[in-house]
Amino acid sequence: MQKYLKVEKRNMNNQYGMFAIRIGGIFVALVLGAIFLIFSGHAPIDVYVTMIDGAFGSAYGVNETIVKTIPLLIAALGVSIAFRMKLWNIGAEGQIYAGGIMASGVALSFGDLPSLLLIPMMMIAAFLGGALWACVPGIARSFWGTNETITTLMMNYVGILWVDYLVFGPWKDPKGYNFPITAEFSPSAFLPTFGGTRVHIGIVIAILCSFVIYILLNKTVWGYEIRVAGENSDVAKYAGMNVTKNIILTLMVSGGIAGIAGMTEVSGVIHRLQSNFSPGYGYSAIIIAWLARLNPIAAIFVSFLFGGLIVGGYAVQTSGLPASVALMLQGLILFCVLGAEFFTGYRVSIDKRFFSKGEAKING
Amino acid sequence: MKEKRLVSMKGIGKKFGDKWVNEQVEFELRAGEIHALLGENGAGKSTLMNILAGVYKQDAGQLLLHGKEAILTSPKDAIQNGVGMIHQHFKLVENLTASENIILGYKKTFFLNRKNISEEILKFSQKYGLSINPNDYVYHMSVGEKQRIEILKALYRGADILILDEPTAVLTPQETKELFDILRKMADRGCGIVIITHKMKEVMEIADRITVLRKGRKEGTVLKREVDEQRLTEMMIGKYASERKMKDRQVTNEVGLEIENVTIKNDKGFVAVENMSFDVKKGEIVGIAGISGNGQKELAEAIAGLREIEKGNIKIDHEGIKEKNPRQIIDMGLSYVPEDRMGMGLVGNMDITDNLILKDYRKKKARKGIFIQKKKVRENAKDVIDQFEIKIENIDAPIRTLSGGNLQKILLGREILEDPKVLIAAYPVRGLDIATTEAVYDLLLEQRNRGCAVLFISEDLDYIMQLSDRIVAIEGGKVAGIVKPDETTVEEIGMMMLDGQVG
Amino acid sequence: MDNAIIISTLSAAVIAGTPILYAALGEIICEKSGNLNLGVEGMMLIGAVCGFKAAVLSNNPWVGFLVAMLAGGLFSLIHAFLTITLKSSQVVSGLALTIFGTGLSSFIGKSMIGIPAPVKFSKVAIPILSKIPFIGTILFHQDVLVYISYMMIVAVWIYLYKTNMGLKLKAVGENPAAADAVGIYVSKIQYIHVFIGGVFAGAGGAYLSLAYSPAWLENMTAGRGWIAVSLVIFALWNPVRALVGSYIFGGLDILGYRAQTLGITVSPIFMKMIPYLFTMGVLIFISAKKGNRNIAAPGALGVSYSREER
Amino acid sequence: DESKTEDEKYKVAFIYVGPVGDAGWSYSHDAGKEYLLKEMPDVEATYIESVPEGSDSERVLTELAEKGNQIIFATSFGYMDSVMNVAKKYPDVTFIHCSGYKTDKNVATYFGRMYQPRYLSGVVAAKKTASNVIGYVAAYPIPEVIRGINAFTLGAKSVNPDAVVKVVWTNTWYDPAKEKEAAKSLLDAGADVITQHQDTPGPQQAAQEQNAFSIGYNTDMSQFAPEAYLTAPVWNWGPYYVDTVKAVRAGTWKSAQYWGGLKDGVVALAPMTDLVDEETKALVAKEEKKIIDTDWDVFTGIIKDQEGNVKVQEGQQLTDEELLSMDWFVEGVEGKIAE
Ligand SMILES: Nc1ncnc2c1ncn2[C@@H]1O[C@H](COP(=O)(O)OP(=O)(O)OP(=O)(O)O)[C@@H](O)[C@H]1O
Ligand SMILES: Nc1ncnc2c1ncn2[C@@H]1O[C@H](COP(=O)(O)OP(=O)(O)OP(=O)(O)O)[C@@H](O)[C@H]1O
Ligand SMILES: [Mg+2]
Ligand SMILES: [Mg+2]
Repeated sequence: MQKYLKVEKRNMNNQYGMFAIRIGGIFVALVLGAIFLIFSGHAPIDVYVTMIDGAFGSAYGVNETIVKTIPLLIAALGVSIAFRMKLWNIGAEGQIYAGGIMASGVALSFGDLPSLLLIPMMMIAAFLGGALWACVPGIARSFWGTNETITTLMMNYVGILWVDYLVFGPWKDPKGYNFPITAEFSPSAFLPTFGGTRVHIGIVIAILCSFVIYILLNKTVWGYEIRVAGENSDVAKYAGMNVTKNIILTLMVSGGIAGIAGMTEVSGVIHRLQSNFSPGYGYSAIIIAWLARLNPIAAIFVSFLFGGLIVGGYAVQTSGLPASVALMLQGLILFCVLGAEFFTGYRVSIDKRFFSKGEAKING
Repeated sequence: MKEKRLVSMKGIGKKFGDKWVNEQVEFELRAGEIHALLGENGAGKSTLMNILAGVYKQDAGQLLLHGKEAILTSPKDAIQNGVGMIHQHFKLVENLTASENIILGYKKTFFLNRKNISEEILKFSQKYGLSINPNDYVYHMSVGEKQRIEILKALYRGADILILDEPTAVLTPQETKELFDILRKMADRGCGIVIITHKMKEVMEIADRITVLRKGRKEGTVLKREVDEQRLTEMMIGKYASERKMKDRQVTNEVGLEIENVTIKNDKGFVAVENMSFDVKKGEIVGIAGISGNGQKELAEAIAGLREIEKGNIKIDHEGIKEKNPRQIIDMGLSYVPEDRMGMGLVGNMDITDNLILKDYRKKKARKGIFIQKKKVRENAKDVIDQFEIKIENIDAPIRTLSGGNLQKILLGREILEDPKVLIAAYPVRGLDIATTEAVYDLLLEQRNRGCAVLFISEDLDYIMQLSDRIVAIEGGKVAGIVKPDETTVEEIGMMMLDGQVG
Repeated sequence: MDNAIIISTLSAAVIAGTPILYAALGEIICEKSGNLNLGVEGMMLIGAVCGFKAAVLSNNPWVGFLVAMLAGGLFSLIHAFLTITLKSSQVVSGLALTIFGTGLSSFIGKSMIGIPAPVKFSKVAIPILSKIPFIGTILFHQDVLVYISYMMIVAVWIYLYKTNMGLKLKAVGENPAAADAVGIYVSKIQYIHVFIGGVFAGAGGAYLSLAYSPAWLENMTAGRGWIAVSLVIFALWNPVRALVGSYIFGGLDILGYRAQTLGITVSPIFMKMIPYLFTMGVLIFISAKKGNRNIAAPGALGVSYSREER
Repeated sequence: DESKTEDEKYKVAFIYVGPVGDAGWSYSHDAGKEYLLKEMPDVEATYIESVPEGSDSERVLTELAEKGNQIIFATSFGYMDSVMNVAKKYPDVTFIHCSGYKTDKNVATYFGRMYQPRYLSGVVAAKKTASNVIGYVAAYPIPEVIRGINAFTLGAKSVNPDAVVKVVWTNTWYDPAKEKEAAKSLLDAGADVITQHQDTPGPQQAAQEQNAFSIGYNTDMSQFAPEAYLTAPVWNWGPYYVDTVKAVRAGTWKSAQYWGGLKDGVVALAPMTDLVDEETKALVAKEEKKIIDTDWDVFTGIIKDQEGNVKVQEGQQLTDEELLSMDWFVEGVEGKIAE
């Protein structure tokens, strides 16, 4: 089959074409999903309408999607930085937890301080927490070449367990009937929200971060260095860059940003530290960063859509779809969007040589 | 004379993206002939041969193998039709042994009997007079050995159409001679051989017929005995390159680069350069003559601060570099054109602008505060493109797909624009066509005449003799002799390179 | 600690290590072809649920085991198609595979909830071997799937190092362009081995639902797929080292419980961290010692091959 | 809500922390939902499963309120803050939160005195054990689990003063293989009866494999270990759900902290299998009657802690508040409440 096709690389410069192909991918996903839904006894149109309506159909839905976007976007920005240097930081989840821990520590110890002081302190602490979490794999990678994919992954589990330790132990709310949660933060540790919604100032922070990181990566000396080092560390060394330092620094900044996602979550939404407070934002962030092609601005939109996918996933459950089907739809959409990327980079055509007139032909 | 036609390519066209890199090409290979394929960098030689080898699918035209039309969808198809290609960049699996590489994908038995196989391969290689050690891992091997493995690989698969893409670019004169002997023998057995090369001398030595490509189109096919070098060059580039003028140099006696009793280890921890001493004066080109793998790479990297100096010291402009990092050494005035263009000197996935500022992105001219002044450096890049006649279609595209010559110009351009005090040029013309080679050598001479201390590493003794003011012959990481070109002969230097004896 | 407790602890370590051993073996094979499949967790779940369902329907654990392997393999083909044919990012495709697999497995398993396995693999002592003091009970008083895993180690080892196919596989993973040039169908080899990886992951899942704790529960793999992925690096892509690694990991995993019964009072939460910290420590140690940047990773791991690329 | 026509169904919603397919906690609530649907055919019940306790729960609750549900049962402790927040915005919707402690005009809490059937199961275990070591596989050191362990131990001690209860913490609710391993480590440490506070049948399977006996949890787990299973303290939410829905519908409902016991049927001891002898069955029946019919409850003095300090004086009882925040082990428990 493949034999009769010709696959060629292309440089697609046509923005509309790229967009159309991706939309096509989503469309294919919806068709495949519909077939599956019909087979499992659900009405596809209803499901899709509920899904989109739940995520984007009302002011409330959009607000909630934005709430979801915040941690996804910040964490995705974090991992993008490392990915630019081809450092496979899949430890954003652990860095989120570490950031959450540090921010909570500050909130619980300095609850009396005014917001204006407390919130920046929490943010710095969260950054440091995430950075600390990432610097262990960073040091190992830069000095001994230890593969950071696995070390960052391992640090995820350790981070999650640390939160468990704290909420079951030293940070347990004394008035909480011994339940494993910390006391609620003082209101000055809450991120301000917009109107009566749950959308908090984190969205501003996140979008600001996107632009800052965009500039950092694309316009600055440091961004240039990490791009070069990411492409080829031998070239970087040849050009006199300090690759060792940059690996650690990049991973720390990457982790620090992800840590801020932990802070916005505990301070903006949950208002205390509790076990498992991140339902896998760190992993989703990897997918987002990738689909956005490591472009911080694109990440804003991808995160928003991804947030919608998650919010819509819960929404369809209200119309009787089990969580499993919602997850499958999400997986399907991801597959198709991923698959569609291929057609932005390659052109597939029929190999005409087989269909031209001629005598007996030989081939393999 | 009616010879068997092994290959005929008719009206071949191939495009990458929207650009046709082969157009209406006719090519024919007969049994028993050695057919040279010539053309400037980027003329489409490799592309044409890749079509023959099943790597690329042509967009137009027809291919006949052994007289029958063939549609090749993969290298496997080509192999089954007797085509074997030895690529410009070897296609060997580094951590397999020689024999494993040779039988790879060809043995049909379930189990792999390594002992039998290596005996078989040893016999097979002896039959063709290609000496190898079947149990040696490829990453241990010299370039020449790797090439022999590639040839054996093709022969083992019963190839009677053999394509060699710039096989001599990385070989020593001795190795080249051996290779040509082998090729001739094979042609005599009835194989058809295509050889791509940029070296006129070699073409005149080995080829029976010659096909010249120019900008993707065929310029003509001629019999060797009917042409001379000049005629070929004209066919390739449309004019004949003028003789190089060795402009007078600024005579100084001031030392630019000093190597003092230096010992350096290689990646595997063995001594690669031992107790080496020599110097390069300002305004002088010192050529390092030696078979590659005798410490040249390690020496160059040590000067650039990329490799630790175990003993001794290296001085640039009288200042020791031992405790300095690469950045500081660059700032001291060192420019380095490394042997491995894409692996060390350039970033394939970045555009030309980003590649040109690799060394001075921190300096005033490229930077403002923490920002890189992309606009300004992009303008500079345009100047460089003009100045060095770099052929590039889209200035913002990654340089990955540029031809070797253009890449080398980018690299050299960047290093020279620094106005270096010391310039190391390692194999700077490897794989470049005649015109570009001349251009590169002119640039080196220009640097020398400007007063730069140039260290020129090459395996091509003719060029070393032409260009250098002094020659350091090295063998086994040691200096075998320091001579002046007008006081010695190529043969004498060859002897020094081989056994370290001063003749 | 008396001998009996040591033996039973080590014997439990073997069992705890077996599902990750299966999955890790599969991932080794898959990664040897240059393809990184992070969807192991999803494939294991598919294996667990399909194996269980088939065992229930057929009333035969072997049918369950075979169906699990087939299901894991077929499921992995999604990843294969995306990454090999469509050249998508292997990392993202693997993550999506896990998401999809989690959903699909609970969908398939809806009717199986709360049903005990009607049949399962029970322990059988191997006649002579199980009499060997100490080792005998630990290694040879287990269920059949554990014995099969021993055989798989040997089989995979032979396959990788002693067969022609193993050689092709290594070539494809190290340098697909070189493999392509000698006429090996790179994508075919990759498809096959991604599939085999799925088969093994399916077997690992089935071990959980048919032997370890015979029942189907949603998300019952509880992160073991990820452990398997880490084990591959830990094992430096060598099946024999994967065996050792799996058992060490399995042992560390249960050590916390054993310690508690002996009155050791370290917080169980910290005990739970040990396997992860241990893996990290060993990885760092190995890489520091080897001083080799990519240790033994297949040269082209994670990169999609495309012939005309330059 | 008076404007509703007769044939429109009354809408009730549930949110679960785990998948319905966990065969444990969420499953038991879903069984209650099914019971409700059977008893009241004019009720329409929606559920949303696998809702994490972080930020998602608040949205899911809001969505359910928006969708016109009259009553929402939030079945995990971690939903507490979200329930309180959403309830403020939807004063007309009734929120019932399981296992929490915060209430409001339209927020009530509910929970079951699982410790009562646990006490009874302790009696069963202590009668059965020959080694006098009973293994307890426990999830997390939270008051509910600690209370269960204590009640179980008190039950065991009441009939067999030599019995000790060994505890192993797993720090998971839901990992069948690990929970099985924890049980195995207890068996290896000499236990011959295993009980659990876990959501999977792993420990049951371990007991069966090593020819020991087991006591389940959540739901009847007999089918997972038919040769080992003795009984299980189980949840039976159905009747409570029916009563609550009826009360809210009738307008008689008032916010309260509901904590039902054996008497109310919210918790029960599942039927004992034939592995339990008649004498024990009778004894259990007697104890059960005592709890249901008299003022006596499990935590009636004299009760000492692990160090031998008297925690409850002769004849006194722990208050609900003290029970809800329990963080110490009674005498006879072997193990530590991890810091
Ligand atoms: N895979 C590819 N993708 C895109 N462009 C390519 C690719 N391969 C070659 N080209 C372009 O096609 C043209 C011909 O390249 P080719 O390698 O055939 O030249 P060549 O004659 O072999 O040159 P050289 O002497 O430098 O080896 C060049 O302009 C090159 O940039
Ligand atoms: N390109 C290379 N340069 C230097 N050393 C190499 C290179 N490739 C492999 N080696 C070394 O050669 C040895 C064999 O490597 P290889 O990857 O073939 O092992 P293998 O056959 O996969 O066996 P194992 O699984 O036991 O590592 C290793 O010690 C490795 O470090
Ligand atoms: Mg070429
Ligand atoms: Mg290896």
